[in-house]
Amino acid sequence: MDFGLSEDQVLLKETIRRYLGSECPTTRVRAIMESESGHDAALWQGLADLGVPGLAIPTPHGGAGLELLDLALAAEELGRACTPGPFLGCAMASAALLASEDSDAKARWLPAVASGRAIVTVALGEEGGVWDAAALTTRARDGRLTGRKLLVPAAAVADAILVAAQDGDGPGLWLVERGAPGLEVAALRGTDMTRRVAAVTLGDAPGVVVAGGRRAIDRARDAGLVLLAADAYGGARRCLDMTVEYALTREQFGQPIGGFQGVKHQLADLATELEPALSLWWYAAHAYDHIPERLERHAALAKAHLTDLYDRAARVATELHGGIGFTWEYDLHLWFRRAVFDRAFLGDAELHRLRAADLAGW
Amino acid sequence: MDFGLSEDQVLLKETIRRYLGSECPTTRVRAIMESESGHDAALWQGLADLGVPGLAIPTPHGGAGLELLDLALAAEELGRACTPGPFLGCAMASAALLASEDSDAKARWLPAVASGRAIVTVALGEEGGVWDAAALTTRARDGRLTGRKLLVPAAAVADAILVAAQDGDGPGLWLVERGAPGLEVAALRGTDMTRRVAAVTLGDAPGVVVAGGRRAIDRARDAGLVLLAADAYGGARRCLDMTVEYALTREQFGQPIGGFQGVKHQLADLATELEPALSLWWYAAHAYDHIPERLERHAALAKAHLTDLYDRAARVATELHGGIGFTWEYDLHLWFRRAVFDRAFLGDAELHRLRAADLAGW
Amino acid sequence: MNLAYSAEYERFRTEVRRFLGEHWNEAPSGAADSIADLTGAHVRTDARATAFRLLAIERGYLYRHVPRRYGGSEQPGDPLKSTIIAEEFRRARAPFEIMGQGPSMLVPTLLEHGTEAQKERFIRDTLLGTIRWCQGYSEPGAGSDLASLRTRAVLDDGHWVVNGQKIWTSNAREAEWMFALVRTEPEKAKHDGISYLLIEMNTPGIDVRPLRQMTGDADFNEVFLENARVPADNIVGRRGQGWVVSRSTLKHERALIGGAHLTRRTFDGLVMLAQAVERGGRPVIQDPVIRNRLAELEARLVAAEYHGYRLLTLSARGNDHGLGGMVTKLYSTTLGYDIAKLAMDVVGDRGLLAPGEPNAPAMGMFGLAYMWSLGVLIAGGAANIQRNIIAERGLGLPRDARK
Amino acid sequence: MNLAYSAEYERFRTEVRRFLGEHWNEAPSGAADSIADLTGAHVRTDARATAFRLLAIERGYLYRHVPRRYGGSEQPGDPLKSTIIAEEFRRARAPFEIMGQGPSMLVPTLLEHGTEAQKERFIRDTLLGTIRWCQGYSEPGAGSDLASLRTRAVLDDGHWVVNGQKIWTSNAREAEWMFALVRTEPEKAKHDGISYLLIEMNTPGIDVRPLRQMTGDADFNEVFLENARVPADNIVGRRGQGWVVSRSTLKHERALIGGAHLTRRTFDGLVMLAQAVERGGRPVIQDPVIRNRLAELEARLVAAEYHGYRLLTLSARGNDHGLGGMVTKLYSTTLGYDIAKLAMDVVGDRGLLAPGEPNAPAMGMFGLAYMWSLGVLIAGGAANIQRNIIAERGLGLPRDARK
Repeated sequence: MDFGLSEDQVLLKETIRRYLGSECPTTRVRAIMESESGHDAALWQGLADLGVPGLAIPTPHGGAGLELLDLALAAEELGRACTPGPFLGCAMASAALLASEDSDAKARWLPAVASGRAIVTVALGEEGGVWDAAALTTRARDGRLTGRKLLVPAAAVADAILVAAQDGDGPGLWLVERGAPGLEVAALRGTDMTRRVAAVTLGDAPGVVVAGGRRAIDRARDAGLVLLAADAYGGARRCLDMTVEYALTREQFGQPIGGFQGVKHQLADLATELEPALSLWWYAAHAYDHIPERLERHAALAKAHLTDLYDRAARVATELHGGIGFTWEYDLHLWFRRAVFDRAFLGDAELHRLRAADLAGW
Repeated sequence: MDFGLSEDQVLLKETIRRYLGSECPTTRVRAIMESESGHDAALWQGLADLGVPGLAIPTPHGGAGLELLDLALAAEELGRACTPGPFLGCAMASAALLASEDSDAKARWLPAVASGRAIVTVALGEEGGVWDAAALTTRARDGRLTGRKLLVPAAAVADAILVAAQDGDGPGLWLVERGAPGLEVAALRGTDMTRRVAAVTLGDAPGVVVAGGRRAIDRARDAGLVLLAADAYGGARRCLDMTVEYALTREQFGQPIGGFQGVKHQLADLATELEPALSLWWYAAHAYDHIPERLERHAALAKAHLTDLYDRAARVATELHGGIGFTWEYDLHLWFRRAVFDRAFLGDAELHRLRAADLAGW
Repeated sequence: MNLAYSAEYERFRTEVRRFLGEHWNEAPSGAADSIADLTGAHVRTDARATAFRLLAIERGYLYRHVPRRYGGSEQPGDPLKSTIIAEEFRRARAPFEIMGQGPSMLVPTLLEHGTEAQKERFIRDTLLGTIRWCQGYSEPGAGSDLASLRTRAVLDDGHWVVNGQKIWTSNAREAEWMFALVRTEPEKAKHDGISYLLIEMNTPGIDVRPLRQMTGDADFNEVFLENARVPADNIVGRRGQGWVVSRSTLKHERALIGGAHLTRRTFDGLVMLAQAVERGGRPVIQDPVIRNRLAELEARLVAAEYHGYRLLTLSARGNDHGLGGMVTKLYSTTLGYDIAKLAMDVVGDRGLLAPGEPNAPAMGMFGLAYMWSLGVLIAGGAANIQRNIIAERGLGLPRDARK
Repeated sequence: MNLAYSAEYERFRTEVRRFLGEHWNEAPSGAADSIADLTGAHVRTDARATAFRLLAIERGYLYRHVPRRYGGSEQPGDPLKSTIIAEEFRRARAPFEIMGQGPSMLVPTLLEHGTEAQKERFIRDTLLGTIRWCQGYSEPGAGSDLASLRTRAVLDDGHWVVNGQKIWTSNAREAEWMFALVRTEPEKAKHDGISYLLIEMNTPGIDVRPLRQMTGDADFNEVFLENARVPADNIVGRRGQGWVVSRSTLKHERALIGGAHLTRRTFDGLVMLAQAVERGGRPVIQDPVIRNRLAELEARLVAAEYHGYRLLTLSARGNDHGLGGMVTKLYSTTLGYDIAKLAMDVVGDRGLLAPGEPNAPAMGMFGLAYMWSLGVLIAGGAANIQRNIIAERGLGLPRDARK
């Protein structure tokens, strides 16, 4: 019985945190997010050199052979540092590929993702708040895909997109390569400028099926839910830390504002909610590899709860910072914006709570 | 344009407050609530002598000929003082009788209620959280009633009960007199010991129809909703006042606890929610007599909102009082218990919010 | 209690309407007017609008609290008439009193503390919008705590030489003048030693830089003052009394109904949004969780609306607003935030799209509103300051302990 | 991360099970065990239970941190083994360590500060439940603020003469002894001058009166002390050091998993309640508003459960709990309150029926739980005190300003 991080995991977090601290301060975050593509290949390659995209990819496919928990610890650090890039798309795509039986696709794409040579993402959500495999309207027929996907992460820089669609047998995943005829990727402007999304339109675009059934789609979604929860925790924690630090230095009425009980209690309440919430997503991440029957429900609970908390943390932080927290120059809004993404992507808190209730058999 | 109380209304409130202050301190509240019947005829007669039960009964029927707002102002004061008695049942019954076309019933019962000579109540709710006229299972046939009513206020001391039931034509109200054969009134133990409820079982009991259709039932319900909102406001305000006073006198760590910002902000938040909420129930009460097309929705909104606030006020008050607020001897729990009644009776906040949404045409 | 206006007031309303019909006959633009559209005519200061305002002042409709000799219409205080005028001008989309900090904050200050020369020079032009003002109170690190102001003014050869920095100055790019609080007696503590100065914005040494806020736009400015020389008699009130002078400004209440009116529009927009957006194949408005939250918000909104009428009635009767007046800001900003937050939940996944993005419901304007609702929580006295005021002045609790 | 126990610990669990099977073969009572039922066997102190406890101590299962010479089993600290023992004893409903303030608070205090004579006289009997204790800390007007204690003890002819009043003393009617904080040096300020005394409850001058709490029952007492004479050597630790002595007590952590376990049972009961209660002709559990709230609570409950495992792991690794340990109480009491409140909403209109009323769902026990959940919020350091501790010790924010 050991519900804690291993030494290697602590080291992994420290390594990523140190790397991002020196290579991705908020000045660079801002430069990347204000760039056309929102993607910095050098930064991503640096993370790939640390092994980040391949953490949960088995060693035969060029990864570190670790678990989703390790990947989620990386997500926590990326969230903490507000790091831009295609992490989420690649992680979800890897999860999907690992659940596929297509050894050619695995051999071709997993090592490329792990090494940072290729960016692969997943196109799941559709118009009308649809994120469930059973409700997809994108159609596959004879290796051709037709439909429209909204909110595809990192699609504009992706070498391949795993498209969730339905054919006569039900849902499955088809791989569409960059530049395929009939594939249109239209960048969308998002509130969170660190993780770009695009609308992907498929007009009879050629795709290769890589997984039949909904399992690969579900694995990608559940990995995504856990990683969003971890990102949210990292971001919320950072909001708390920034605000504590600000409250210790900023003076008002002749004393640090952190000495006012009103401020102290708001921060104490936030810390009280955040501290145990760590174990909620740790558990969901652990379940991904070890307790599959609990995964879906706990991933849903973790995503809903942590992204709600992130929103709250960003609000409390902004409010307690006062005017400066509302400026563009001050970094706080980077996390505020990121919280908006975490809350919305893959469906909001209510959607996942109602799913969790269904899955509990209530 | 005048959205405020008249001088008469202010005087009415003051008169009732003074009367209750001298005649119904919490020592008497406790004596009454610990008595078998929970009813003190002398106190009720005193209130009747002030005109309370007849405030909204027209003068030809022996009342003061005022409006529901005036009755609600009395309810606010009764709520503030946590006064025991059959006020709510009588008020709802009067509202129902006034909506009836039965001039005999009006002539017989309204003057009696107004003068305090008779107690009449309404039996509406049934098992399964049913409060809507259309869903009643109590049946009337040939002047005989069969069914079971839960949570009938003041039923054990009532001279007559207006029973909401359905016959072949739909819902209506039947008057059943005390001691009628087939009428069983079983007192229930309630959390709020100031307003007793009973289960009323009707086994082929004789009843006289006093109103056909659902209008009289709805008027009684809407009056009840507004009066509960007013009671809740009076009680919540009292919780706030008691806690402010306590915070000014109780010292901890060498200063009055009201000097701690944590306490100050909790009380300020409560005051901030309560102060505008006054206008919400004033408006609903005003609508009862002047803007009938807005009544149902705003009565539902007011009941839901004010009883939620009352619950919150009772919680904050109890928490800030610390140990003493948790004792039986200290009076605070009287309001805590009354808040439980206000929240539950006639259906809870969610039920009325969803009704309000329907009524808004959303 | 009577929500109708009496015959006297209804006659007054008819008179206002007739006046508007005769003198402002622009056709309303019709459906779907935005907030900007709504307020548009209010801020028009072209010749036609000015001519209209002069007429309306002559008739006693605008600037009723300002004496005629300074350009107002000098009417006895009557909150109901003021409300009727505001309602009818809004309905007709006619130029109303100029919004902004000149008429609302500077003019009352000058009326109370200004010299005769200052009154004559500034008030009339401010009321007509020919002089525009910005407010120079906030400084970096001194938001709610004006006692810690650092901008200094030193008297030198008949001029105040001003050095320092102001922040959150809206309209600084358009304004001709700024009214500002500066420290003139640095040896005095806190609130003492602050003076209230009128500073022309084209004074050499003044540099206005747009300040981007978190939404990405720059609706505010920073104003840098470096040896800006301001004539000595541009001080309002006595030297060192600027704190008192500026506080007197705040006593002049703004319209009591206007705030809830805008919140109502936002809320109605939210309901329409919930009717338009689909999730899982059906309109979000059919989701009981959303319906429940909408009804909870509407109860608070109705409370805010009639709370405004209650305060208006208190004013009309000459009574103080008491605790009721103190809670209004905190109540409405919290409500505004919660409405914006529910809107984010209504749009669901597409809430992550930025304002202006065509694929976002309502063009993503609710995301913008969400960020602004936070800004509003912060501005105008942060929530915790409001809570302290309510606790201390409203509930009579002790002042904070100080170290 | 590994939620399974290692082979070594699984062997240990098997060993514990075998022991229980051999020595405590009472059949579990089966379904629907109440909380009282759950803890029932734990508090049994009859001869059979005592014999069993002695055996269990001999085997090293109970009171592992207490030396053998005082009646404990003196085992090396091992939070995992402790957890396994607690789990298995609970499963078998076997007599466990005596609950209550004697073993949990007094024994650790004596071990740290007691004289040899005190240890020998009290510890063994306390562990076996033959001496029962109550705690005399709280006084009227001095809940969280022990510095303002007023009960006084004056040394007179080899005895402390104690005068004063204690409140919220649970078990005072049953206990043979009380450990109490009293002021022995009235001239010293605040925390100084308090001493820790052991007082026999049958001492003349002690009067125990039941204290009814808001639920209507009397689960607590007031204890009045009037010239109660306590032998001088019944002091624990040095005179005037009672504050330090009593604080050392609080360092001994209680089981980390137990709290969430009880909350889980309550929550599962709430789900069953929502399945059983109907509103508008269908089970409340089908209402999306309720489902949404249930799922929100369950996320917090799962967080609390695994937070317990995280802290247990920290203990097992010999690490400090840090901030994580400080928030546990506030988190779980708030969660408990919210669960109780949702239960009230689930029962809807019938929530107004009192506990024990047969017409109420679940006999109205959720109404009782609602009131208790408030009591728990208040007890054990009111929420605002907890927040201060978290802010100051956990987040490093400054201490409160004092007047």
